[in-house]
Amino acid sequence: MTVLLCPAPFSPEREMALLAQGKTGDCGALASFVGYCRATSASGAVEALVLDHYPGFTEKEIERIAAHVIERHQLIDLHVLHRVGAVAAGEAIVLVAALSAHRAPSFAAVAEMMDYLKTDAPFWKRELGPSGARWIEPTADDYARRQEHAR
Amino acid sequence: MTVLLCPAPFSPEREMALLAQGKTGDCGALASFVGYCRATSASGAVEALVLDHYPGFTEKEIERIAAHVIERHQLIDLHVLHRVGAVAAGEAIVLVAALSAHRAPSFAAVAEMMDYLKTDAPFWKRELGPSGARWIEPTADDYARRQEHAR
Amino acid sequence: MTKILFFGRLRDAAGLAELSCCLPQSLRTVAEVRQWLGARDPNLGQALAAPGVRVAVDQTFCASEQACAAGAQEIAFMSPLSGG
Amino acid sequence: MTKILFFGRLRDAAGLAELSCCLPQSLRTVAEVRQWLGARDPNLGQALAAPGVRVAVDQTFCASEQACAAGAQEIAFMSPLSGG
Repeated sequence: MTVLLCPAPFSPEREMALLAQGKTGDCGALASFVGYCRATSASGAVEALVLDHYPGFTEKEIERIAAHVIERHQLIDLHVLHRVGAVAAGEAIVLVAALSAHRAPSFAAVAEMMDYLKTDAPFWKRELGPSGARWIEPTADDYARRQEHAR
Repeated sequence: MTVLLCPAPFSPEREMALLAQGKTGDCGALASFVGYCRATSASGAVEALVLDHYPGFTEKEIERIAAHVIERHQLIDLHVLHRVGAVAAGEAIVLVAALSAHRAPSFAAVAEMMDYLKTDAPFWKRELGPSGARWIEPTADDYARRQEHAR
Repeated sequence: MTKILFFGRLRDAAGLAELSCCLPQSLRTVAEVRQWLGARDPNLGQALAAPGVRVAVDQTFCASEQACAAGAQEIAFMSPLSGG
Repeated sequence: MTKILFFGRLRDAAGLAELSCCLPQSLRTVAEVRQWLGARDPNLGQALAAPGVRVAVDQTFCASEQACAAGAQEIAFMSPLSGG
């Protein structure tokens, strides 16, 4: 398991390459997700997102969730990289990658990890645009998806 | 849309990097899946898989399925790379990557595309091991997953 | 001249991947072509009739065995497909 | 000395991200700490009582507002979390 908070831009492809290098012969599936900061949102142009976190606690909570997801889906490995601080439009915010023997558990694990990150990971997000800053909180959809995963 | 058949090994990470370079500002999500040739299977050690295809027809059918998936999930883009010929244990067989504004459609599209590839793409797979060659056909699970997607 | 292609297990059953032949004029449907091939090689006939076998005429999947095969350039018999 | 932290919208409501204070000995639960903070700043008190606010004492989430806050080194009030 890898859980990393990144105060500066990272390359999802480079991380994926490292992951693939380390994989074992019993690994048949690598599912992944990269979330990017979009240049527009429901409220207009977006220049950047600013992600606050709770140093120490945030890492610990993500590790706890990741350990739960690994066990639930019997993964070979799970990697989570998450930006903190200012993220410019177009940059990657998050990478989740799951390795497993077969495809179904890897898909389920990545989707579940993302659902947890949206509602249960200690981050607080502001969107910066021409009209100032706006807090982004989980949507009803986000909470509904989160509820689908037994804990 | 990109659909490529690869007679020689490809680097999923390199393809992902190309993809990410080309993405637009409205893209918030990149979900992907890489399938690898495992070194073991239910029937023992695996040295390689050999993938037969039907030149011309295979490309056309995958493009048809991909166009359907793009439309169904309103994707920004969809990329499919698939090996043909001999694939050594540890090498990537397939990469599917979907770009969309938000995460749910990208997850659904990658899973659906993989389900279609398992049962509807004109490939025929043999597993080569110490005891010779063995045809691999879709499992009951594969057919059940395929049935979940309306066509 | 019609090219007949066999894929997957059917290639093993036919003992070859491809053959060229002049189909008798009397054969109209895919089912008739299959029976004609089976008359020459009963084992192959049995394999072609197995569940899950799909047929494409001129690179288009046939929805049924009653699809027209007359005048076809290429008929492909395929055991269950499996990519990914 | 107890460190009190505010995250997300609560940071705006508090006008600060962090404060250090000696909590009165009489305060036993998280709910009592919240009320004490609200007595000093009613707007903040209202924000802390909003639905979705979570509290961690010494970096452990509290299951209820009746959780013990006495002797805490660090109490964090968090508006709804949202990563990803």
